[in-house]
Amino acid sequence: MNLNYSDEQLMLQEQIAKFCSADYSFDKREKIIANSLGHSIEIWNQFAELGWLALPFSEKNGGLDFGPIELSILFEEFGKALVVEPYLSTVVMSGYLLDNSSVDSSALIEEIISGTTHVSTAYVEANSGYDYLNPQTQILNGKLNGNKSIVLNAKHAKYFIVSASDNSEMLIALVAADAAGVSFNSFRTFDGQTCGDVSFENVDISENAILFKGDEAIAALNEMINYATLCVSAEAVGCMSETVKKTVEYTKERQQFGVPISSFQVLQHRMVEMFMEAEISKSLLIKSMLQLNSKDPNALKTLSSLKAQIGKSGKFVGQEAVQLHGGMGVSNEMSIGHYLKRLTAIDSQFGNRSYHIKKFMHL
Amino acid sequence: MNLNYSDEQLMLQEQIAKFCSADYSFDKREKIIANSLGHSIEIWNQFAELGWLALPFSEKNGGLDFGPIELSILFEEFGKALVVEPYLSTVVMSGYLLDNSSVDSSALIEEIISGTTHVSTAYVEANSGYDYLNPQTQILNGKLNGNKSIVLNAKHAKYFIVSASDNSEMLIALVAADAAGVSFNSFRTFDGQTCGDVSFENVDISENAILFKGDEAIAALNEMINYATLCVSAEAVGCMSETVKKTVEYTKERQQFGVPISSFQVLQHRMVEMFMEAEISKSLLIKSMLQLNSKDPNALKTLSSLKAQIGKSGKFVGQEAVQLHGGMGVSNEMSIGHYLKRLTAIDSQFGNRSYHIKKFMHL
Amino acid sequence: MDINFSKEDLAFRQEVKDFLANKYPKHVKEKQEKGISLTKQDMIDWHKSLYEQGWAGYNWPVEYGGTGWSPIQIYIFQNELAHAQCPTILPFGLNMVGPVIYTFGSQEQKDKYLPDILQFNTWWCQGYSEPGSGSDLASLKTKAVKEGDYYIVNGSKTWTTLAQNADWIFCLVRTETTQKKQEGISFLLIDMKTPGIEVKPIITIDGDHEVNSVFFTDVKVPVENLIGEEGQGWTYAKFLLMHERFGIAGVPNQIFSLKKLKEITKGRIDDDLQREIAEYEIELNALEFTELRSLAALANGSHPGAESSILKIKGTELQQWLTDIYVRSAGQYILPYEGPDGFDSNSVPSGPEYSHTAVSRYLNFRKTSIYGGSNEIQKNIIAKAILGV
Amino acid sequence: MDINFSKEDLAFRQEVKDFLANKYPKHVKEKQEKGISLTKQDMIDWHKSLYEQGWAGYNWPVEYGGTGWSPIQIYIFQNELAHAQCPTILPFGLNMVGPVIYTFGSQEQKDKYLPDILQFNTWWCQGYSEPGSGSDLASLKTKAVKEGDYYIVNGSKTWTTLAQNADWIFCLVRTETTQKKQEGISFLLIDMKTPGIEVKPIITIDGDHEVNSVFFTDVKVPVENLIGEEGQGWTYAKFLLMHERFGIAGVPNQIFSLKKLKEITKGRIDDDLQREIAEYEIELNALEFTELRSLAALANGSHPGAESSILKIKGTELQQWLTDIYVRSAGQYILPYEGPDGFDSNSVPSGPEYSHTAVSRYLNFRKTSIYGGSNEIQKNIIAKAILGV
Repeated sequence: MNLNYSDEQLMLQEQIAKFCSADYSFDKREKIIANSLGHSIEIWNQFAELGWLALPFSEKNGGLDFGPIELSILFEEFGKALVVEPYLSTVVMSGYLLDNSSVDSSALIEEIISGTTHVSTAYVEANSGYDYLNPQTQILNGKLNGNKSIVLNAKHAKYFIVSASDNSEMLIALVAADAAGVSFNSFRTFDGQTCGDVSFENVDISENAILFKGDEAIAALNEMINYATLCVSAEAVGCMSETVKKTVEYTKERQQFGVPISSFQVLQHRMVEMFMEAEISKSLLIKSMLQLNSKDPNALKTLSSLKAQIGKSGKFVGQEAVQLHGGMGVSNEMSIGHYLKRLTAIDSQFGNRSYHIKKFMHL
Repeated sequence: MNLNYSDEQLMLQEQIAKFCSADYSFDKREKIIANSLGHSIEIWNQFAELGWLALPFSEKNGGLDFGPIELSILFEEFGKALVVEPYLSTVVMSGYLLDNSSVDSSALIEEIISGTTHVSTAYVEANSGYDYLNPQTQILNGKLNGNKSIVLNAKHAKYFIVSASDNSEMLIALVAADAAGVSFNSFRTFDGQTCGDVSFENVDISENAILFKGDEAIAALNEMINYATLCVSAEAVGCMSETVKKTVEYTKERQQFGVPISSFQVLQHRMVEMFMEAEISKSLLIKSMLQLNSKDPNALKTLSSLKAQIGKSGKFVGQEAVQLHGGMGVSNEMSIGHYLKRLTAIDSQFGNRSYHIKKFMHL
Repeated sequence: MDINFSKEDLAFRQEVKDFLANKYPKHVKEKQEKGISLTKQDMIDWHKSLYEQGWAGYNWPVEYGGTGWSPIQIYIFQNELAHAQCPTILPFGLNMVGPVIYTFGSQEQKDKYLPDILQFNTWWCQGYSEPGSGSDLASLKTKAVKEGDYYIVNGSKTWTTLAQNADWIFCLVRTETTQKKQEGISFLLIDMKTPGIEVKPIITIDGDHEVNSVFFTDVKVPVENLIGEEGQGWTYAKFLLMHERFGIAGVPNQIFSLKKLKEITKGRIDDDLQREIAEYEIELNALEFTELRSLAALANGSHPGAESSILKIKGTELQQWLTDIYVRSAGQYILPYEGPDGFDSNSVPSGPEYSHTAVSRYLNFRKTSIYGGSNEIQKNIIAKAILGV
Repeated sequence: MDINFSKEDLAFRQEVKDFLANKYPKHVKEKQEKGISLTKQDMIDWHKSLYEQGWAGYNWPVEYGGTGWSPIQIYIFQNELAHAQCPTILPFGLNMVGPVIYTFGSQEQKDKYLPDILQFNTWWCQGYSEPGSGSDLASLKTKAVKEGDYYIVNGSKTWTTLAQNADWIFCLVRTETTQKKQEGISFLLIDMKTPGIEVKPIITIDGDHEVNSVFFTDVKVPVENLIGEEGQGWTYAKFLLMHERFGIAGVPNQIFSLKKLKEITKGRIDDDLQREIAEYEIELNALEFTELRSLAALANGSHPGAESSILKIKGTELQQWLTDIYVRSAGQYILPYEGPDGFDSNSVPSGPEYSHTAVSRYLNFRKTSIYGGSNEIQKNIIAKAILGV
């Protein structure tokens, strides 16, 4: 047993942390969100140059073949800086499906790695809740019909990866966003990102656009969600530790009754509780990424425990941070409320606390 | 709407409070518990003289015909002083069944009111949990057979009131404790009272010993449990308010770091939270006793909400009180831990928080 | 003791119901039911309908044009309004400055301000908090220096709710620098049209523009706008804070919101969610009866005291809990965000309708445990005033 | 990073398993499995079996007769012991005074005390708390006045665990009255047979006699029983408190206890209970890995620091939670009370077996958030040492 990052991992962490603190200030983030795109092409290109977009892809597809540990490192740092760029959607989610399909997607992956192309995975439907294995969307006779919800970064996707059913088994298909019959509405999300409703009406699907079929489709979708779950959990851990740090700093500066409010014992203990929540969440993150990395038989149970804990701890840390910031906590100008927003969003994604406790109980 | 006690009710409250503070000190209680009986005959006789043992009985049976409000007043004061005398068992539970049976029990009730006789109701079985409507105990061909658990004050009962089944309907029978075939083992309870396992082996039951049959038996048992639930809830409210009071007093006296520990903000807020829990519990107690009194259609739902709240608030108040007393809190010599014990016992009786939340949801 | 409403109370409730059925402005009603934001004029129409019914001063004594209702009547009134999904009755005039004026103001001030407050001819806002004075309100720095017939006011106020709509602001200002910070504070009424006042929006985390910063630069305020005595402002402020907490538990709105939540989640098999809703409901019942106990005490002649702090704390905790249950019951469909100008697409996102407002409400309600004296301050108050520690 | 045990660790684990299978005293094992209280001799037999295996000093360096195990090995060892339901290894000699003696004691003291500690020839107890000094330990008043070759000790200690069995007590005593209360404290070893010592039982709310008051009246203690320097006792005490917290989270025992609870509640339809157990299990997993992270840091050469306060707080919170779940899952069958002398009837009450011990354990565990530095004190430590506020 060895719980220390390797030198390579430490270097990666340092690189990301340095980038975020130098090039991703909260003010800059606010400007990025305010632009019509909702994220920054410039930043995305920097990600490409730094090689981050290649991180999880297999070597045969031009990637670095990094796994759960490195992704967790990346997302923990992203969480600290509240990065809004659609790494999760394009690289982790769509990337996983493209990289692991038996259909050769190396050209498209090359575009992703170079930063020129976004791909979004459309697997949620308006009535699906967290059950993504029973899509109402259908592919029959080479035609795709159906509606998808909460498609992350839909607006910028050159392709959609779509889950569907042919009435006997599950299919996962790659569809060009500009194909005839594809339309979408894009929405801002409350945490500074974008998502969309995407409709498919009699869209032609050729046989070689089917990335996965049947059990393989189910396995790929499950595995993709697992990776995404780990990533947002790591992001939440980053959000939490940064939130605690900022709250401690704020209370040291903020004076009331002639003293810094950090001198009030009630606030001190509250911050200690926040700190402990962040720490125990981090513990489950480490356990989870290591078990996923070593393909431990308990890995999925641990992953559900992590996501469940994140839901509870994230809410506590985020809410208390706002409370301890007082009026400033509810002001949109301050970063602190945005951590609460992102933590709230993360709990809702890929199964919330309640969902994962049930999963934990049945695994 | 009028939420003020009547003058008569205020007088009753004052009388009980005066008695408890003058004649029921914690030291005296400890001596009462230590004696072999587990309660005080002298105190019981005083209850009789003060007329309290007559309180809930109907006038036709020599009682005062007082209802939920007066019983709540009595038990709230009992809770403050941690009274261990078996009022609940003899007067409330057995008393209700005797008073409401169509079989004339006026002679036995007279004995109860005069303080000479105890009667215990045996309705729990080893495997029944909180479901008391499906007894395994049977009455067939005039013979009672079965085993009852957690029979309060079993040791001193001259009679048992026993729930049973004749394989087609429920029966409630009155059985002399010295009848052939009746045997029992008595145990101290952790909250300073006593209970017993009672066995019935081929005990003769005459037709006029059957107090209730069928739907009437079910209704009587339900109603008896409702009364008992209200009483212990009122007792818990008394326990809580006294616990808060004692904790505030203790923290004002206890010096650490050169100051009374009541000056620490964390402890102040904790006591405020304890106080609030006691207050909202009291609110539901008032709502509940009034609704039971006016036979409001929502009375049972409110009663379940009260018992559920008592479970949560009582635990919080009791545990925090011990914690704030530090080492003294876990010392058996101090009263404070005994409030925690009684509050813990009360949650377990007549359905705990979990049970009553479910009941609340389905009513 | 009697839990039932008296015959008179029941008749009164019917009267309120009749008003709501017949005289509650239809256009306001429609918007409220559809969840559409109200305009300033809608709010004025709503308040004027109450005035025309004679109910604007629902918590005022009869001599100042109020109803003189008993606490139980006020409770019934508020319940019925919440049940009918009426807009909030804005507190700034009716619950805050109004009672201060009729309690501490001069006859001229009463004559000048009270009728307009009742008729909602003037929209008031509250100038209490400052950037440096939140929980420590008494440390406020906005200065008012007397020069002839005027006070010259300089400084700034913050978190000023709906200042963008306001005609008048009532302010705590420092007229003297004293040893004890609670002294030297005065209570001043200021016309928002006076030169030198600037209102800047503060956007809150739910994206809304509800609160503002208000800046005062050499603002000339006639001395006759001073309430009571110079330097006694803190006394009036405390009086007002007590009144502000009346009804702050927000029980009627929560009952309504709970009812909707139960409809939304009906038949869903999330046992834990259903159970949590029951747990919430139990505590809400407890809070409601705690408020009734306090109303009963008021009706018995006692003054609102530190008990109102319990209602503030528990009320806001439960409100926040409820908005959180809404968020969690909506799952991932909470993500698309409807800003103050609607969705940034012409279409409404998929997913259940309530999911589109769940997060905004959740975020908006974070403030409730901060404003009106943060819950931490309320606990300090209870510790001192009730527990005596 | 690697989550798996190394080959060496696995071999080590097997070694521990073998010991438990073959050399763990049978009579102790039987009593443990049946839940029968151990006698003093049982405890001695248990510790001696560890000594004979060479494992008594499981957390001691090799040079003092310890195993020199890595933190991970200690973790494995403790886990296996808990899994086999072994008795606690008493901390007073091995975890507390032992490390103080080998770190700060003289060669003579090491020679005199350490072998007996390892062999469990002497039973130690801890003289820290006093009636007036709980959380504020440094305010202790027990006095030791030097007269010739002796200290004359007067005062009293309280909450002294198992003092009734102890041969020796290590005490913090005041040798000087100083400005700063942390100064002037010394660390003294006292033979319990010395005249003038009186031990009086304290019965705790679970009915047990585990702790005591210890009174000192003119007790003559040879000066050579002083550890280190006079006046430096506070330094040694802090060192010891850090070590005391090692393993205080009690994870292995909780894992075992959880396993039993799951067996007990298997198949029961209380959804909410099952869910709560899952919630508990998740937090226990988190705590376990938090402890592993801190062990990894230790193995990397860092010293136990304020992080151990997290383990203390979370560990005791979870232990208390677990005992509470036991109580609630047993319903009303918790009522009959088995005192230290058994039930006061010859029969065992009806109801599930675990219900008879549930409340005693629940009540017994209330102390864990109070002793060893209350959880409030731990939070103060974290606030200061980690958050810097």
